[in-house]
Amino acid sequence: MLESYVPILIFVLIVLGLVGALVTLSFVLGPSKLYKRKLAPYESGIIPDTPAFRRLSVRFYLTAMLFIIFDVEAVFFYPWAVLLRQLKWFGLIEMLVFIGILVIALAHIWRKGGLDWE
Amino acid sequence: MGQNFLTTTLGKLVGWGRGNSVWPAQFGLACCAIEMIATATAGVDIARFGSEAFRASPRQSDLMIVSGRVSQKMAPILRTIYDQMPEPKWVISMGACASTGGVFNNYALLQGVDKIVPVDVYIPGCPPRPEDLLNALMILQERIKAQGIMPRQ
Amino acid sequence: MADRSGQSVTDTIGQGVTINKSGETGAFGGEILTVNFGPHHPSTHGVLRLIVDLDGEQVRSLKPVIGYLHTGIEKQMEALRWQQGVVVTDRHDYLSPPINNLAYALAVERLLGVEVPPRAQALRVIMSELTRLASHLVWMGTSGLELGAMSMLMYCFRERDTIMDLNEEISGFRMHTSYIRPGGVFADATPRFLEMLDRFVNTMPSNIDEYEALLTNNPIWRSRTIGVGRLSADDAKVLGATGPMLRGSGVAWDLRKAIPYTGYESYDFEIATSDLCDCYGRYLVRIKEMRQAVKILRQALDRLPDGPVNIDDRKVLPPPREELETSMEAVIHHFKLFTEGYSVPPGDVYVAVESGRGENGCYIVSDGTHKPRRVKFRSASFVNLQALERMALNHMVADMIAIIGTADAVLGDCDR
Amino acid sequence: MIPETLIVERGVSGGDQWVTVGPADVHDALAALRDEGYRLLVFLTCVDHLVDSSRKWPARYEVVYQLRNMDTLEQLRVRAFVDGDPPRIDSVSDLFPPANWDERETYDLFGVVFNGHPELTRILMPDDWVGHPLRRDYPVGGEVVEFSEEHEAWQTAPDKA
Repeated sequence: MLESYVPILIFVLIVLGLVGALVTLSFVLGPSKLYKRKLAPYESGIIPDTPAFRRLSVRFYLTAMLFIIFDVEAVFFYPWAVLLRQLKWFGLIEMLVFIGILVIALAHIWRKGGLDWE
Repeated sequence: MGQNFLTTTLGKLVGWGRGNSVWPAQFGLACCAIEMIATATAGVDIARFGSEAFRASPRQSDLMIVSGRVSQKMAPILRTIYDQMPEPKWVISMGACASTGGVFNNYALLQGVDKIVPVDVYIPGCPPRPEDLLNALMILQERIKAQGIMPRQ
Repeated sequence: MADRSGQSVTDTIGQGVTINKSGETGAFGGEILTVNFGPHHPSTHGVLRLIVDLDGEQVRSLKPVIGYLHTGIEKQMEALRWQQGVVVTDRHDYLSPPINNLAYALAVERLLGVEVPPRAQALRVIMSELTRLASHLVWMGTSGLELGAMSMLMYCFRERDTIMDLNEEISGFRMHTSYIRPGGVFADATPRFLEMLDRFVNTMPSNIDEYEALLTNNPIWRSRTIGVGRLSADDAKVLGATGPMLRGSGVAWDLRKAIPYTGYESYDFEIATSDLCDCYGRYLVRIKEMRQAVKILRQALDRLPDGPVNIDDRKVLPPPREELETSMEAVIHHFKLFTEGYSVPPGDVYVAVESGRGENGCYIVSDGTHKPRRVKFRSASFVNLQALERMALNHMVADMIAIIGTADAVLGDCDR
Repeated sequence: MIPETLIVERGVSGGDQWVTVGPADVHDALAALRDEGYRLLVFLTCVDHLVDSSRKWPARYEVVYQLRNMDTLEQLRVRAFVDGDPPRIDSVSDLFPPANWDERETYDLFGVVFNGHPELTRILMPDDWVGHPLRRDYPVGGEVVEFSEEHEAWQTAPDKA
């Protein structure tokens, strides 16, 4: 049963090997002199004196959350799309119900004004 | 470090890798910057030498082309940018103004950028032709390949 | 979307525009973040530094800091003789060198009271229009690149290289031609130059159509520039903006028509204006200006008068080489010119010329010695940059990039 | 035009009309000119007449305002002769917004103090720069160039006379 997974195993090994080699080689061969001026934050050549972290307004957080919700929803389409033939009508109806729920949520957010920027 | 297998062939490999992918930091100051942009366009293509990616931030670049005249107000900023570039890094001083203050021998200009940063290749001309910049890049690539893993003298 | 129009100027002349200071709470609860849009930045068209107070994404206040390319050109010219100063005038507005030479040459000629022959005037018009085209091409290439139109750089710099070849053919130098000198021009146009110029003028309109095809109806370009950086007509006048910044707000003011110089009154061309008052309007103005420049080049090429290209005043210009073997006066003139130089009668004069950015002028004060007492370059970018804050108010940070691009400030010209 | 009382001298030079005005009433003269139609201040600068034998100069520093009437295309140059260790003159940045930076540059390079300017700081030179470079007694600087006898005379400082 496990044989069908061997190609994936080889693929993962090659990836890990390559990435590992690149990282360690560049770490070993690359000279690295760390000193204060090099580690100072880069702000177009000026060493900044104003603090970089400021409280941001809540809109950014709201937009981020909306994105995550609808992005995760999109992830569920992939397995469904692959198996559409086998699932026949049942899969279609199930997915329509799933989309319907999210469309209601989207309409609610739209009406409450969560999408426009001001 | 003696000249054993590690430093020669590996040095050649590392030198070949570094030499052919020198990423310049976008340090356009004055007229030479326009010729530097002209070098990056299709007419005289710098992409053939692997240096097409003009990085905006010094963190991702290993070559600083000082193209233009460095005023006294800009000198500390140029030094900061040079400091913030990771090793191994090289400097090409493009044009007479960057190399020696050029036409302007007065109070306002730094008479030569090698007063504040170690320079590898100087390019004469005001502004030098795009082909001169490519020539300087080729000279620099030879030097990088010869340098291999050794720290820069 | 945020109100895209900058604050009108007439009600707040003189007062600072800063609304919020760093650290205060912004309009939507977040704090104001002071960001350094510093000298080393890919999209500031040179070493311009902007201290920007940001409320989230919106610009609350913007303070340009210049001087990072100050080259002391005006002090340098006080230490150089009259004919040596030409070399330095090339380098302060490095996108339109012949136009700077023209301002200096016209000022010195007006002080000397000489007039250059008509062929030299036509060659001066040809070189000015060529460099205006090159300057707009560099602007369009880099501004397109900043707003995402990467291919604009390749298209525009292809034509710019043709112009550089033309420059090299006539003056031996690609960018800083030092071609226009007090008393005439460097050398006569060679037949090969005229033929190359003819080919260039025939192909250029189709190239401009290519640029328009790429940008003018490009939805991304339009959404990034329409309504961005609004500068109303009376704001532009009050702020003293000149060039495409002024003509983009509908004011038909072009120095070549208003105060003609070097024979511009004998060419017919329209003033390129657009009353959209925003970045898109200024883009259209520059495209029209390029078409008018090609029209002028065509007329100048067809009606190029023949005759000498320099005034024959031996006090100002050296005699031709072959005369040095025969006539003693030529040797004396040659010796005096290249040891002490000529002196200009005392007085002061201001000559304004229309460069790609606006009004570039040269104010010269002469005290009768062989070195100028004071040379002041009126720089268009220096004044246009002051309008940046008015245009960028309440805009998004990304729009500020388009606004810096549309000001087309060349920092060498601004800092001198 | 400007009320006659303010005008000290009048003339034509290099094709432009010019008018000399006392340093105290520059602001009123320019206000009168602006209302009359000279809306564009083309530029504002200073000329240092140290050891200048070409003419009898009333004072060392000459602040020059070039004005232009956009409708009638007339240009007028207003001069004001100022003296004093930091020469002082009234600021016109409230009449002409472009004068803001011009005055900062003139202060930066010549040391002319403009009273009433919102933010008179250096604009071109580094903030900690000492001295005002465009004054005639400020050496051109730069490095000594060997074998160029010109270099001693490179300074535009007055001769040792």
